[in-house]
Amino acid sequence: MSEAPSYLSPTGHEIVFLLLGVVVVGTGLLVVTTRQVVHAALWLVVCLGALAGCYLVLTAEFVAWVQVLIYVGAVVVLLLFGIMLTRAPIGRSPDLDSRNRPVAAVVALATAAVLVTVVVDGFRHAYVDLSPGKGTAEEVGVAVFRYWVLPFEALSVLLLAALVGAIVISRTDIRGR
Amino acid sequence: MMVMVACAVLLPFLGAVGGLLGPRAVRFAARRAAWRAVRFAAWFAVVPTAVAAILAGVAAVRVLRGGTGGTAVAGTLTVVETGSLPVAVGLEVTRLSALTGVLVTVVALAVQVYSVGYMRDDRRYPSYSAFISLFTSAMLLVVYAADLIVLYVGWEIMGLCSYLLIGHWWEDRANSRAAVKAFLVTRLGDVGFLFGIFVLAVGAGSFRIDDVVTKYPAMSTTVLTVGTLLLLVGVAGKSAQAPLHTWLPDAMAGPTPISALIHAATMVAAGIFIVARLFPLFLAAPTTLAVLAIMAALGMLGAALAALAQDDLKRVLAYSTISQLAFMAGALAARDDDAAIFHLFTHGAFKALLFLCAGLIIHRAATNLMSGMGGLRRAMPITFATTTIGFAALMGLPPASGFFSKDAALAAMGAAPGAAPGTAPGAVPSAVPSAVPGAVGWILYGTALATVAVTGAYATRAWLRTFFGEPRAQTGDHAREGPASMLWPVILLAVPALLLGFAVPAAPHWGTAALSVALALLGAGAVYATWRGAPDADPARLLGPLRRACEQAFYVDTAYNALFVRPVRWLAHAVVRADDTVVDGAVRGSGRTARGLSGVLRLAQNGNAQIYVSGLVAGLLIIVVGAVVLG
Amino acid sequence: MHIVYPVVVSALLFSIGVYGVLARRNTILVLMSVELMLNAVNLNLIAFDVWLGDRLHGGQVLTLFVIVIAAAELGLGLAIVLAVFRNRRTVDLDSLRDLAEPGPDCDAAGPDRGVAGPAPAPGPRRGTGQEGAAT
Amino acid sequence: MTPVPALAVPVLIVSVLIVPALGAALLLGLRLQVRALKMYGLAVSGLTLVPVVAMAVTFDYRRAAQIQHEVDLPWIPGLDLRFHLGVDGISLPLVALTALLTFLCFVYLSGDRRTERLRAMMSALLLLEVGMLGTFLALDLLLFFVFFEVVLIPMYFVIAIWGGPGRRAAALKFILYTLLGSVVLLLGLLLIWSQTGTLDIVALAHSQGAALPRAVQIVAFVTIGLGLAVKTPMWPLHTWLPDAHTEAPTVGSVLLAGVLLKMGTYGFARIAIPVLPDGAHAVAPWLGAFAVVGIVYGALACLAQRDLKRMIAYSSVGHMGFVLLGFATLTPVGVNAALFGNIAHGLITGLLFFLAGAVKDRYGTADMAELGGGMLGRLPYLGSLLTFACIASLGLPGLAGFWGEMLALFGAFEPAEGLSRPLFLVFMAVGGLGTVLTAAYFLVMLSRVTHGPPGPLTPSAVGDVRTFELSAWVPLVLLILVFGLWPKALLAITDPAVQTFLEAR
Repeated sequence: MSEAPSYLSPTGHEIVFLLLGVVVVGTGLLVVTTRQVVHAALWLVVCLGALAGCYLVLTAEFVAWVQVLIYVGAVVVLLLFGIMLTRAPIGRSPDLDSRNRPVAAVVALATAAVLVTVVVDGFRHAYVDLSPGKGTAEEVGVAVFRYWVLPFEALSVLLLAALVGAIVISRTDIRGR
Repeated sequence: MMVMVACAVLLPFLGAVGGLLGPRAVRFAARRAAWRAVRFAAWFAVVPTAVAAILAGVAAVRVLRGGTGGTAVAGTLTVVETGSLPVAVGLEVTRLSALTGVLVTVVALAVQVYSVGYMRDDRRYPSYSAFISLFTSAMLLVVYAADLIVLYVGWEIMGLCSYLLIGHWWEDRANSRAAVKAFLVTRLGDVGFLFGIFVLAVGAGSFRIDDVVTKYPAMSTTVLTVGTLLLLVGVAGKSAQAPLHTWLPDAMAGPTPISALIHAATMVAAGIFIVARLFPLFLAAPTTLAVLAIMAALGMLGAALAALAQDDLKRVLAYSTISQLAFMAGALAARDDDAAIFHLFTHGAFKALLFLCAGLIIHRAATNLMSGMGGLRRAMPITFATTTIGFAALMGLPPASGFFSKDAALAAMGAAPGAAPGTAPGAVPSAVPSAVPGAVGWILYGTALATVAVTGAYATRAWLRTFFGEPRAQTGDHAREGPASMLWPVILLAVPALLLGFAVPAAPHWGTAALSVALALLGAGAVYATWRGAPDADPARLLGPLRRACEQAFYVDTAYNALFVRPVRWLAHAVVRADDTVVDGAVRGSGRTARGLSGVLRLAQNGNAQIYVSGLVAGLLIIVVGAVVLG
Repeated sequence: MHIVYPVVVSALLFSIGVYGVLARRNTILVLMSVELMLNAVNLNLIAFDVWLGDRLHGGQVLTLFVIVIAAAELGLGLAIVLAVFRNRRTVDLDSLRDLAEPGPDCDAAGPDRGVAGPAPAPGPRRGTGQEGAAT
Repeated sequence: MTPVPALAVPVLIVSVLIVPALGAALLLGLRLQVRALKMYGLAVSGLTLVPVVAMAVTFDYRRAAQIQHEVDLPWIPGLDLRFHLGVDGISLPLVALTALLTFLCFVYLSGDRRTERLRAMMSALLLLEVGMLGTFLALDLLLFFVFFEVVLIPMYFVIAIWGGPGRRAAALKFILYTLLGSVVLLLGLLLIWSQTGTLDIVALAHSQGAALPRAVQIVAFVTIGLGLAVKTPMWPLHTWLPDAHTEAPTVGSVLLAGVLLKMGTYGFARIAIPVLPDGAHAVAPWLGAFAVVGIVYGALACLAQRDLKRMIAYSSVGHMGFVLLGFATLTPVGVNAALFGNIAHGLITGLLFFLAGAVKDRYGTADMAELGGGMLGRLPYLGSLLTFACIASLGLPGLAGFWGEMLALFGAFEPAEGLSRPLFLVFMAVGGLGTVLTAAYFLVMLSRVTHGPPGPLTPSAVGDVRTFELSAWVPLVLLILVFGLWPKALLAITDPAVQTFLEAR
């Protein structure tokens, strides 16, 4: 492995990536600490968008666009619908955090500490020269339909099952046996 | 020889078993009338005791004439291996035990015959006579034992028989309590006795008596002293000596023949017999003799004074027994066992006689209390004559046997402090230095003289209040002589009470004899004078302020009750409470804490899913950290 | 490009997701936090796919799959939340206490303010086996 | 008779266990009415008595120290556990006592008309007998433990189903307490197994704890001692006994007091002392102290008791104190005394509980205050038998109770070298005081129950002692007399075995 350049001279990629990283973490924190339910969903959109940016920096364009398309497009919309249907309070509601907050905070910090120390200790010298074109749709498409066909089909069956499940649960006129 | 002695011991035991089971089987099977069972049981009682008496007599004659060579004849049935010192189950007839055996069997025979009449209308006569036979065999076992443990077996069975017989009329709770008290006090003494046996046996390396008696020079003085002192505890318990004497007066609750047999002639004498039997050991332990002397002095005078103040005729005789036994103990303390044994024999005879006469009087006057008697000499001439002989012997007046034996004992005690031990007649020339230390010797001799005087007083008082003055009996004048079967034993016993003194060849010491007779007459005169003043009043007013104290036997009994009985009972209740709250509480408590802890754990199961997930993730983290750190 | 950066970002994002799941009272916010955790995993996958230079692009394909599964899971999650909302008129995770021990103190259905309400000492339990009645 | 070669007749010892086990199993299948059922019970327990007597007859008393009638079959080869049975001077009397007491219980049951669900009771008793006999015959540590545990379940049911009013709590406390004790015992046994690698008691006894360092021996002795002490029961661990006895049915009490307590003390004689001599030496003063406290504590507790059966239970605590004192001295005479005391206590307290049960059946209560007094007047035979049993129990010489206590005190007078003499002299003195207190509470009980004017309660129409009761009690009375008048009968059997494992040190 070539001697990795030191951290003190970050390349352009790294700087962009760090900026996007800060955005991701910041908006993530806002999602879980905001007092308003809808704001949480909106901050989630920003967070996922920034994440798509990170993928782009990491030369995984296809995944980035899929991320933007499905997550930001579909999943967050679904969440908003969920918020609307459960008549969540618009505006500031004081008690969005349960009394479990201190415990949760401690556990979360501990997880962060453990993961960061382990990861940093493990991959301090890992370095890669990013070369564009690795993550293009054509590359990923070839990979999916040449090597990952079986999981792909299994996934479709899973989606179908999820679909049927969701319908059964949400419709009130279907009585269980 | 040995077979004869073994039969003497076993026959009463078989008689007892037969007596207990026989009539029950007969009544159980034949459903015959109760008094036929009494007739049937009487045979089981009298015949074995008679045969045992004859056997004991023959054995005594053969041993005394030295027909069998050595003074002692021993035979061992078997040796029981206990793991350390073996127990040799065997019998041994020495000069002393032969004579005592005869005394025991004769008195027992007299009592059995007497009881047939005395217990004629008692439904439980079969068990009563069986227990007397059991007692006789136990006493013979003690007398003829060759091994200390076999002796201890007989020793305790005697205690049991005295319990069973004192509590014969158990319908009345007082008798039952008196029986329990008798057994417990003697049992306390027996525990000391057992420990004494352990000390001496380990010192001598064997339980056999002749080993212990021969090997005593090898033992250190501390072992000897401790051993003999512990034996003394047992002797005090059984012979109702000073500290453990409180049970004997209460034991009068039992039938009178029992008092005659057990609490006058045999069981109470067993203690003195043991000291005489192991006398070389006691000679080698001067401190023990000093203790014995003090105990004797205390018991002698105290009991005599108490006897003077009692109103119940049988309690007078009971305290008199304590006093006379203390007298014998004093003789032993003055290193003269022959005098003590001689007095033991004569006392056995005349005290049994007195008790049997008392039985006749009580049987007729239907009350124990002397205040309910009086003027009986015309109505019961034979009883009057025999009782007079008895009291004469008790006071030590010349013709009666008491005079000779009391004189021998008094001479021994007189010689103790002054001259060297050798001069006392028949005293074993002991290699140990001087006699009982001077001061104790003088105290012993002084109290002995005082006791002789007080004995004269209470004997005369009892004599006057029962036979002279106007008849105070409330139940009219039906007092007549007892039935023949009760009179013959009394007459049978009157003979030795009168003539036993002449059997011993040793001439009396005229100096001390004159002194003791004078003192006795002095006491008698004083009582007679006060009695003359007011024939109906109790001459015990002679004691004045001391009377209440004497009657309560110096409140020793109440003191024991307060010091021992009540605290033990309180402790028992405390133990039960403690057991329930502390020990059991701890057990129940552990149960409750376990359930409490489970309650605390259940608090966490309150259904909040987020708590569960937090716990889960926290656990996961700990495992990851553990794996990373330890891995 | 140092792989440490994406991996650290993903770790932080994951922890934030954990915090969200454990702390939030509203079930939908909990679902959002789950989404965050899943995206953290995706970032990790992409980073290592690039670093390992995998010809099969395993990382990126798996990310696609994760995104699909996340969508399906969210769909079902919301269906369940709606069903709960219809029955219990609330989506607060705290008030769903059916898992509680059937003690007389904490009423399973009622809104229970405290997380670990001060349940009084367990009195005689209702109808449990013979053991309970014994001591 | 020529001694039959030991190995040629293993069938005897195995049949001792098989017959009751089969009896219990068959009983569950059979549908018999009461009369046939009682005959069946008598037959099975009688049949168990036959091989036991045969073993006693063919036992070579000259070699009483050797294990005879030995059976050694592999049981679980994986863990090298062996089904190793055998009998020697120590266990033969106890096996005979167990078989006899169980047979007498069945005789008593055959006349007793009121026991309902007799079939279940009989199968429980037979199972109990298997456990008891197995414990005394086992020569493998874990086999001993298995039988030690098998006994608990049937006894739990005997108390819990046929007991008195408070039976469930008493049964529960009994089984939980003893199970806790057994767990500690198991830990000790496993410790020995892990250190020495073998479970064979005979081998361990011969090696005299050579393979075990002193510290391990002490720990093992304490754990095993605790497990056994709960069963004995030793003083602080005794509170399950009075409750269990007050609530147990007559037959249950007899077996509980007559045999189950002996399994605890037998454990000391078979496992604790021979296998862990150094441990025994170190812990002996403590064992002696607790034993002596037990004697006085039991006696005092009896003085203040109101219930007759509870009083007899506490008296067992006292008597077992003497047995433990015998063991604590670690001298041949002490251990002989303990083994003798075991048998004597089994016979005497068995008889006492039979009588207490009979009194309870006739008067409907065992409370001494309610009984009033005057039993000798109304029920003369029952009263005199009760007097005999109490006098035997307070240790009158000439009856079995005396030798156990006297020799234990004698052992305490001269403990094994290395044990502090003054301490054991204090134990001896307090033990002596204990005998006086024992005499006190028994005689006070007698004067309250049998003496005095007839009490308010009149006995039921059952009347005095009946034939089936007499046939159950007379063997016990005779044995108490025989062992009292001729102690050599027992001491000659136990002494050689005791000498070997105490002398060899």
